[in-house]
Order: sequence, then C-alpha cells, then structure tokens
Amino acid sequence: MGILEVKDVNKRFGGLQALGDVNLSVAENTVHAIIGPNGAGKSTLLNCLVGKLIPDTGSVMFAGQSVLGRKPYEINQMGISRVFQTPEIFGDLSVLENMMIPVLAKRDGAFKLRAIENVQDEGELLAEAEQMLDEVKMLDKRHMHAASMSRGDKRRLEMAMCLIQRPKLLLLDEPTAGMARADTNNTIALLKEIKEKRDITMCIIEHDMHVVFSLADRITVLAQGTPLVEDTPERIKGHPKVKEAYLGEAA
Amino acid sequence: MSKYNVTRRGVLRTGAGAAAGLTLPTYLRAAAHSGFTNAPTGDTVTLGFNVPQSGPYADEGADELRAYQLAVEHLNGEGDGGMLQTFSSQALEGTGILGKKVEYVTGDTQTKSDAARASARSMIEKDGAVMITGGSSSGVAVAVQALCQEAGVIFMAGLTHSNDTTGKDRKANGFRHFFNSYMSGAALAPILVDQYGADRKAYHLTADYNWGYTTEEAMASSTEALGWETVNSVKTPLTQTDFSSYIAPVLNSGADILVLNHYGGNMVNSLTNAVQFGLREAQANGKQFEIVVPLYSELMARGAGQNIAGILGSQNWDWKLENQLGERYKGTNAFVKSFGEKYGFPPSQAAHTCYVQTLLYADAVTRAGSFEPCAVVEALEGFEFDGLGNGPTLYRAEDHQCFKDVVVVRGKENPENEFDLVEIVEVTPTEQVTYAPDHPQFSGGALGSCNNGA
Amino acid sequence: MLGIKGKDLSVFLLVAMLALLAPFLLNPFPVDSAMAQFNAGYPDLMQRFVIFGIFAIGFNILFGLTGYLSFGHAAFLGVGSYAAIWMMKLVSLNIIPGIIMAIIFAALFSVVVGYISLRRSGIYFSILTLAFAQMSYALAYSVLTPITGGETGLQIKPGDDPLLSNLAEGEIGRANLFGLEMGDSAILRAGGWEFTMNVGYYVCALVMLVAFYLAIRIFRSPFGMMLRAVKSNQQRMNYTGLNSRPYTLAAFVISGMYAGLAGGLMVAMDTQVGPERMFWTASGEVVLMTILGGAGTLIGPVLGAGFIKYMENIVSKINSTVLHEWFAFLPDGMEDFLVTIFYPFVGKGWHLTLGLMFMAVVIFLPGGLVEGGQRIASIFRRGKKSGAGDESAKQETPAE
Amino acid sequence: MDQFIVQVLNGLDKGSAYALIALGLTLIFGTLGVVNFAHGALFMLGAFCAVIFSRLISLSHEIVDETRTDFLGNPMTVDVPYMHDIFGPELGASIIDWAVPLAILFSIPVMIGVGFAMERGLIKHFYKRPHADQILVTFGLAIVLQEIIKAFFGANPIQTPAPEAFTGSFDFGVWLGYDPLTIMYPYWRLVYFFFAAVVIGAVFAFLQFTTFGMVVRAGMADRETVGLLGIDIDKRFTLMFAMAACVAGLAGVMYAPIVAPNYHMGMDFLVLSFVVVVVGGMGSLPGAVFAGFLLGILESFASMPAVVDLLPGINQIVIYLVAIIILLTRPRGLMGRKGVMEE
Repeated sequence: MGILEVKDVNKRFGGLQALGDVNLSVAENTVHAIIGPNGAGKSTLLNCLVGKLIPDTGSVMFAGQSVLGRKPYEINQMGISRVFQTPEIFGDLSVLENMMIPVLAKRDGAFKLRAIENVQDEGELLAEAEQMLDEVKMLDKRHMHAASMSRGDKRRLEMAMCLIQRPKLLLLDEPTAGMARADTNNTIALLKEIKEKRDITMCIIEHDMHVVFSLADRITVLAQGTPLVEDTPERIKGHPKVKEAYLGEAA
Repeated sequence: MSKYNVTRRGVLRTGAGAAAGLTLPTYLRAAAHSGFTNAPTGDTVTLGFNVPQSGPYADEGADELRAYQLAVEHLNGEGDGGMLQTFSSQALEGTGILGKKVEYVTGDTQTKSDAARASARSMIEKDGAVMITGGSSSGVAVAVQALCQEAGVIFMAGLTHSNDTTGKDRKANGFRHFFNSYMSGAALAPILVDQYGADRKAYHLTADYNWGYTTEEAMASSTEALGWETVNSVKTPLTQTDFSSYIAPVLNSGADILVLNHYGGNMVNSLTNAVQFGLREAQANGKQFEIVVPLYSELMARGAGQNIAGILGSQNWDWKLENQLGERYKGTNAFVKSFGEKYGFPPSQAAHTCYVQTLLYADAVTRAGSFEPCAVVEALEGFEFDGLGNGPTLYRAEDHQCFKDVVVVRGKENPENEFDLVEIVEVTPTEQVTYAPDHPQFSGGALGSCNNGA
Repeated sequence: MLGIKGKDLSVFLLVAMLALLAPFLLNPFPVDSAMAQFNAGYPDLMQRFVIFGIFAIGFNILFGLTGYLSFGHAAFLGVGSYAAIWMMKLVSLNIIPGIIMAIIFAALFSVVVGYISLRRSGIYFSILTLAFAQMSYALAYSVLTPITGGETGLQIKPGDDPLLSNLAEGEIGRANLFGLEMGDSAILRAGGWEFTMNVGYYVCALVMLVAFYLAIRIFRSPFGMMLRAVKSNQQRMNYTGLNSRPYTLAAFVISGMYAGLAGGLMVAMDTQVGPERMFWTASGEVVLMTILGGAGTLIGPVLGAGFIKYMENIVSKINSTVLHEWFAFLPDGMEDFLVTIFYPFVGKGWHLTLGLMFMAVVIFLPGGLVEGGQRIASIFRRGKKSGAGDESAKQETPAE
Repeated sequence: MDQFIVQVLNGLDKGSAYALIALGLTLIFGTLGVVNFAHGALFMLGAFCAVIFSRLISLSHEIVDETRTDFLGNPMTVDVPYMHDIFGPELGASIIDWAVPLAILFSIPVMIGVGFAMERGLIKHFYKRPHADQILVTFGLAIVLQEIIKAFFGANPIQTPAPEAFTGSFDFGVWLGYDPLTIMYPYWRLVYFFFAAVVIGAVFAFLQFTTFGMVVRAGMADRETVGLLGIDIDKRFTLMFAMAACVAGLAGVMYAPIVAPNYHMGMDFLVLSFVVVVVGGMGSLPGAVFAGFLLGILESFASMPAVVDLLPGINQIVIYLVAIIILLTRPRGLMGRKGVMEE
C-alpha cells in the first residue's frame, strides 16, 4: 500500500477525455516521476491530487484518507505540498516573511486570528525559519524583497517553504522548466539532498529526462490520459511503448 | 445649558489690542463666559452665509450669495439702500447693526447635511458668526437649524420649502421666511380648479424624500378638497435623471393632470421628459392634459427652457410683482433695482428670501437692542411687517413661519429673455394659505425654548 | 514600549504628539491676521480630522494590506451613525453605549456584506461592495424613512428622553461622556493667538490613538502578515495550508468596525445623521484619502484624510472678500489681478484645487503624501550623513 | 401589455445610453487595463459639445430695439444670430434648430482630440501603475474637467432641444395594432436608440474586420504576446483611447436633448457605467452592451407603478440588486474573461 493511491480516476473536459482510468500507487519515501508527452494529462492529474480539480470518477487516497472534495488548503494540512512550474512565492514580502507563513500555517492551522501578537515575538518560529533558510543557503538574503530575487532563488525559496512544513508528500510540477543547465543541476542536487536528509515522498512531473533519470525511483509514463507503463528508470529507458509514445508525438 | 465656546474675532480684536505686548497667556474656562454664543464685543458683527457652492444647486447658491452681499452693503449704508427705505420697520439706518459694521463669512453646504453642518460649525466656532443663514434644500435647512439651536445662534433659513422645517423639525432659534408645501397646495388648488375645472384626475410623480412627501401630501389634500381625484402617486429616486419610465405610464392611467413634485434637476428632467412624451398636446378624458409643478424656481425654469411654457406653479416672490400688481408689493422694485444695477439681471426668489431674511434679522436685533438670540427671537415672534416685497407679512410666534401672499405663476409662452420666463397668474391672499400651528401636516414638532448658548 | 518598537514606536509617538498638540499646531496664525483663514484649529474640523483619520486607518487595514478595494465602506460608517444616534435618542446620552452599538452594528453589517462580497475578487468585489452601499443609501433616503429620518436624517429632539438620562421637560439632550459635554472647551489666549481645547476633540483624539495603536499591532502581527500574503499571492497561500477567506473576512469586518467607530464618533461629536453619509462619493472619499496619503502605510491614510478635509473646510471658505483682504497691501491693479488669478481656485472653486492636487500628488509622489514626507526627510538626512543605512531600514519594515 | 411594450422601449432607450458609455469604458478598462474614473466626464464633455456647438452657431450681435424696455426700464437690446445674417433668417433658424445633430460632426474631432491628449499626456504614464493610482489620477482629472465646465456654464442644467422635426411622439400602438395613442414614443428617443445601434455596430465592425481591430482584440486577450510580436501596441492603444472617448462623447451629444446637460452629469453616470461593465464581464464588449440593455430594461420595469406598489423602493435598488445576483451566480459577469482585473 503506497502513501498515495490513485484508483480509476477519470476526468473529462467537455468531449475531451483528459484522464482515463488512471491508477497510480506511490510508495512512501520514494521519488516517483510522471512523464509523458504534451497533453498526456500530467497537469490534470496533479491538479486532481491537490484539490484544484475534482475527478469525475475514481478515488484519490492519501495516507489512508480520501482527498477528493477537499480544498487545496485542507489537502496541504494533510501533508501534501506543491511546487509550481513557475515559482509561486509571496513577492511583496521579505524572504524571511515568506518562510514564516508556512511555519505559522503548520502551527496555527488554516485560520487563526492573531492580530495583536507581534511576528517578531515568535522566537522559536523565527529560528526555525532562519535555520531552513540557512539550509538552502539563503540566510543572507532573508531581508530581501522576494520578488526582486533571481528565478533560481525563487525556486529554492519555494521549495524551502514547502519543506519547512515537513510534508509527507511533495509534488513538483516541472521544477526545472525553463532553467539553464547549471540551474537544473543545482536543483537536482538540492532535491537529492532533500531526499537523502528527510523522510519524504516526492512525486515529480517532468519533461527533462535528465532530471527524471537522476532522481526517480519509479516512473509512470502517461499518454493520452492513461498510464502506459510503470517501472524503474532502467527498464523504462528501453521500453518500446515509451519510445512509441514519444516518437509518435514527434512524428 | 449649552457651553458652546468659540473663537470670536470680535472679542479678539479688542482682546488683542488690550493684550498687545502681554506675554502671559490668558486662560479662559468655558463657564467664565457670560451672555451668549459669539456675542460681538468689537465694532463689527459677523454673519455666516452658508450656501451651496458646489453640486446641482450651485447657481442658486451663487444667487443667494449675491443677495447677501447686497444686504450687507445696504446694512452698512453703502449702495442705494434697497428695501431699507420701503421696510415698514424703520429701525435700520444703514449704520450696520447696532452700530457695528456687518462682516460676513461664506461656506459651501454642497447640499449635504453633513457638509452644511461642518461649514456652519466652522462659522460659529472659528469665525464667531452670530447668525447663520442660507441653504437651498430642506434637508440642509433642518440639519443646520438643529445645529444652531444647540449652539445658541440664530438660523434664518434660505430656500427651504418642506413643511418639516417649521413643522415637525421646527426650532426656537430658527426662522423661515420662504413659503412651504402646504401653502403651495393651498394657493394653487383654487386656481387649478378655476383654470382646469373641478372634475380632474391627478397623477403625482414625487421625489422620494421628505420634501417630496410633504409637497405631495399638500397638493393632494388641497386639490382633493376641491373635487379632484388622485389617481396614483409614484415615488421617483432622487438620483434619477431619465424619467421616461415614470412618465410613460401616465397617459394611460386615466389621469388628465400630472403633478410633478420635483425640484431642481429632477424637475427640469421630469418636465422635459413629460413634454417629450407629448403630454402637453395629449387629450385625456376628453380634456386637455395638463402638467403642474407646485414649486417653481426661475433658475430651474431657465433649465427647463421652452418646456416650462404654460405650466402652472407657485412662487414665494417674483421680481415683476410690484410692476404688475401695484403698491401692495412695494419693496420689490427697490430690491430689483439695486440688485439689477449691481449684477445686471433680476434676482431670483431665492435671492429675495435671503436678502429679506438678513434685513429681518438685522431689524430684530436693532429693535431688541441686543444680539442675544433670545431677545432676537422675541423681537421676531409675532412680528408684522410690510414693504419687503411680499405685502403685509406675519412672522408667526407659534412656528416661526412667515405668512404672506403666495404667487401663482405660469411659464411664459414667448419669453423675451432668459430672466423673463414666468408670468404672474394670480396672487393667493394670506388668509387662504394660513393654517393652524397644529395642522396635521405640521404636527409632531415643538419649538422648545430659545437657546443663547454659552 | 507598549509592544511596539523602533520606527513604529516613533511614528506612534509622533502621531500622539501631533494629536495632542493639534489645537496649537493647527492655529499657527494670530486670529486677527489675514492668514487666520488658514487656521484649522477649531473643534469641528479637528474632530473631523481624527474621525476621518480613524475611518481611513480602518479602510487601510483592508485595502492597504489585502489589496481588496471596497467601494462601499461608507455604508458601515452610516450604519454605525444610525445605531449611535438611536442609542442616544433612546438609551443614554453618554457617548460610550452609542459608540459601542455603532461598532457592533457596523460589524454585523460588514459580516453580511463581506461574507457575500468576498466570494469574488478584484473589480468584481469592488462592484459588489458598491452595490450594497448604494442600496443602503437609496433605502435610507426613501423607503426606510421611519428608521433613518430620510433626507432630513435624525437629530436629538426636545421630545427625546433617553432611559438613562434625566432631562428637564423640553430640554434638548447633549452628548456627554460621564457628564463631560462634548461641546465644552477651554480657550487659551496668548498675544494675538487663541487656542481652543475642546473636550470632544480630545475624546476623538484618544480614540484615534487607540485605533492607530491597534492598527500598528495588526500591521506587525501574524494576521497582518497573512493579509499581506493574501495580497501578494493567494494561490501560494492556499497551497500553504491557509484558508484565505476567513483572513480577508476578518480584515473586512475589522475595517468595517473602524468605520462604525468613526460613524459613532461623528454622532457623538455632532448629534445628527443624514443618508448622504452612505452615498458612493463618501465611499470614494475614503478610498481617495487612503491612496492620496499612501495605501499600505501606517500614517498615510491619516494624512490623506486631513488633507481632503482641510481642502473641503478651509479652502472652500475663502471668498473674494478674503482674497481682497490678503492682497490689500498691493497696488489696486495688482490686487485685482491676483484676486482674479486665485479666485477660480478657492471658495466655490475648491473642487478644482482638490482635483489638481490629486493629479499632482499621484504624478509627482507615486507613494502618496507619505512619500513626500520621506523625500523631505531624506533631504534633511542627506544633509547630516549622506543617507547611509537608509536602505536596510526600509527593508526591515516594508509596510511602514 | 401596452405598458409592457412602452417599458421595453424605455429600457432599450436607457440601455442605449448605458451600453454606449459602457462600451467606451470597456475599451479602456478591458483593453488598456486602466480604471478610468474620468469616463463619466468624457460623456459629460460630449453633451457639452452639443451645448457649445449650439451656442457657437447661435452667436449673435445686439440690436437696440427702442420700442421695448427691459426690466430696469432701459431700452431693450435684442440679439440677432450671425447665422441669420449669413444664411438669411429662415435657413439660419433651421441650422440653429438642427444644432444637436450637427454637433455630432463637431464633437467627433473634439472628443478624439480630448482622448488623444488625455492618453498621451496622462494615461500613458499610468499603464504600469497600480489601479489605485489610476483611480486617483482619473478622478482628479474628472473633477478638473467638471469644474472647468462649471466655471463656463454654471451648475444649472442647460436645455438643448432636439430639432423641431423630432419633437413629438411616434404612435407605436397603431403600428402594432393597438388603439391610437396607447403606445406613444418620442421621436428623438427612437433616434437615440438607432444612433446607439449604429455606433455600437460600427465599433464592432471596426474591431472585427480591420487589421487594427484584430491587433487590438489580440491585445485585449494577451497583451504581452502581441507586444512580443513586435507590433507597436502603444500607438494603437492611443487610438483606442481616442476612440473610446469619442464613443462616450457621441453618447453624450445625442443624449443632450433627452436630459438637459449639467456639469456633474458625468458623475451620475460614472458609478452606473462601472456596474454595467462589470456585470457584462470584464474585457467583453458584447457583455458590456448586453448588460447595458439588460439593466436599462430591468430598471424600466422596476419603475412601473404596479411593481413599485408591490415592492416599495425596488426602483431605487434594482440595478444594484441585479448586479449582486449576477455577480454571485456568474463569477465573471455575463461574458467576462478569466483573469481580467481579478486581482
């Protein structure tokens, strides 16, 4: 039994079958990559996992509980964090404040009216946030305006914001899309480090095979909304169906 | 009692003179004051002219302000003296008020009660005004009148026509020279019956606020008493500009008269729309369809242009009164002459009532020998006078309302110029428009006692 | 001190000083001088400064922090005012119950309006709030006349005999605070100067300081940070396990309560209410005050409120006679010329000046009046020590 | 039923005005992303184009008429318009009579000029500024424009009649098989409706069938991409703004005979036009037009005596009530596009 169990999920948009009978099982403390050509339904699947979309049929179970019908913030409180294709951070806030918000969300839940207390008095949480920033080597930038940072820094900040909540499952939506080679390698290194240091399950959607094969423990190939194969990276590499799917796309 | 304690320029003139060179500050407790709010102790007295200078009534406010400036000139003995010569009380000599030169401050009511009160309070608290006057709507008049009552200064209302000003919202420190909804109804009804017959069915369009309600009530009850029937009455939002959807149902409602209980921009637009919809030419119940506008204003008649031609309404005063109806309305020409010579056009009724109110206040102070509000109130209560353009007039003690003839007018078919838009049809004598102080349309109010303030 | 420190504390102390010394600072000219026209230190205007300051501070908690632009906040002010005057008419002339009621009613009304309007964001939210406010205004003006007094509004009348006050027959009740009447003043004269210290003003000023202090605490609190996060990125907020709706609703209700407080105080200072208080222009005014002063800054809204009220009450009273007085020392031709030049901008032309000032501020001072203050301050600072360390100070408190 | 038809006509007529104003506002709001609080003032300027034009062509010189006297007893001066001198009394009089329709020709260059100056001089610098700043600057501009008009024309409404030929009403009833005189509708209001239809049609045709229009529509959908294509979108936006100003102005010119223009009429329409645009949906031109007509018709129905008797005050609030209901049931108005002005 994996930590994330997707069973017979179907999703239609009008006449288009975006997902058809998707079954997926992600084992705990592994890195599971979902690959597939454009329009294969990767993003739709991801959105079904975080509550942005609700599947027409099927079930999505996380750690034994259904996520269906829950709001994104509730799903996050269950222990799923998400990293976006373009980094989503609080641009108007300082880097440190960006880190404080997930910490507070972890401690206080989805809503708590703490209007009179001063943020500066949250010594423990501040220390935790700074420690995390130190871990991702951004401590010196803690007073910077988040929007004014480089894209790579934004990506690291976003990951740090997710990690500080100690999620059981981290969803990554093309974390290296649009990155230069060097940045991509940095990101791979960062993710590897995370994987080694923490007990965390990751689910990556990725185009870049280099990234996928460097990180993934298992790979699911999605085509036209349906999983083609699921296997280890080594065996996926030479799989005829995968070649067909990608070559078919190319032709 | 009130402890409104305010800066007084008058006091300070002398105070500053005496204190010249003094370095020690003087400290005054409110209670240390005797007398009344803003008692003028120097050689000047300050009046507050609070008129709309922005918003839809700005032009009317501008005309009021002209009249006030003229009144101040005349009181101070400048110019030709205007109505001072014709006023039946000859207490005023053109030497200011009680020998004090009249100064004034102005403010903008914006035709909003909050803004009007803010402006009036600044006049009382900052400028030391001992009397506030002006305004172009009943909401403002009621709000400022209540303020003056609290503060202990006299309020001489400008243009305010709602019954409430001297009805349920009457105040001891407030006085109204202008006529009211009831008087419009009482004055118009006999003439309407005379002109259009007793067998008429009226449809009322009424501005949806207090003035509209009192005017509708007055018009409906006085016309019904003479045989008319009220078919329907519909309230229209104040902010409405296009009245087509209210006008359109009128023609098929079985009514043959449309009463527009509208003022200002509302009146201009509803009348224009009514004419557009052909109501002037229409026939209903075998009779010519007619439109009535209970309260006329020259400025708004100008705004309505040709549409106003032939439409009956009532006015407090008209600049042609003395020329056309003779001696009884003396004072009119004297005022028109000095106003016309100064500004180049004849005054509106708003200008007239404001001018007269200023003179009446000055006269009352002079006769009372004091600026003390209670003395002024006493001098004005039950005061009978003549020569201010309206014929013999009474300031009734019970509700501080003036009783005088009401002018019934009609829009001219071929006006010669933009100031000659109305013709006088008839004048309804005072007796016909007089009502008991406890008349149901005016019930629910009490003057209270006059307030001298600090 | 008081749980605030550093720059916040100095801003608070500055505001406290300005508020307490306002009767002196606002009357810089001797009463008899020609410039006395510019004196603003009389009770009514001082009260208005702080009351609208409170209104704008509250509005800024919503708009400045969350970015939700409400175009109907005047409705809460109006509801507060009506609640307060009814308390004074029926229960007690003491202003405390009235103000408490004002806050409660404004809060209830803003919960309803906020709950519905916050289902949408951006311009759709603005129009929803506008629609609620305009409906309140239209109904108060007409159909609800029995409760609101319609156009003429509500005042305390001779017949009103509140439960907890013993008034003589026919006496008109006056607002008081445990017997201290709001209209009471002490006047201090020194040379040609005169300073009015009014009870009502100091009551307002103290309330405003409390309101301002709370606003600082909110700005620096986790809640305040969450609100800024809402403005910055709602998507990330939701995926961080936070439900943004209750945060925005809380901000909406808090700012509605500030508006109710302002409405209640308005009645306490001047016992009357009219429905124009809820018209969209009144809602627009507080938006303009906040933007003009500097949205999202602590002191900006107060400055904006003061600026607009000053224009409305002082510039509108300058008439041609006053202008002639000013320039009387010049030769006749010059005098008339200058009067002709200035006349369109003052008195009845005060709106023109206001419009020009709006444009000038937004063009030359993109951050509002606060930015103007900062620029002046930095000129002085540069004079002392070429502006070092300035940058980091700014980063510490991005929403000062 | 006949009342119903009349109110539909009224609604269409009101709706024409709302739709025209909202159309211009949507062009600025939806295309350029500028919250233009001066749009009402542009409408007002249009109406005053009619006033100014009719004043211009009735410019006159004075002749002293010794036979009559004025109110102070001096000899009367009578004004004779120059048009009478140039074209003779009859043709001159009819030119003056046709002032409002002729003012259209006058207003187009004026309003385009105003729009051009406004965009180049002011709005251009505010595209990238926050909406709050746009509100402040355009509101300031609206006040300034208003006050300038007030300084010259006063605060009173100024009657600007339609030509003689269009006074009176058209008997719709006969046309539809009712008794004569049951459904009367003023000619000028019909003219206004058709005029609005023509202007709306012209704007749509322009956007649909010209390359300029295609670029602008593309710009409305995705401004960045169009910019990336190397198209100079700025110049087109200037033209767009001028066009929107012109549409607002035309709405105003023809409206002058319906409601006498005054200096603050723009503010009266401002809030309403924002409501119309938003109810129609941000960035949607058909939405704005449709919402304009819808709200116009609903407002007319709500003011029918029978309806008001049933629900007192409904005529005061109907537009806002409908706006709330629509925005709650359709998150982006009737035809709004996702992501426009939602932050």
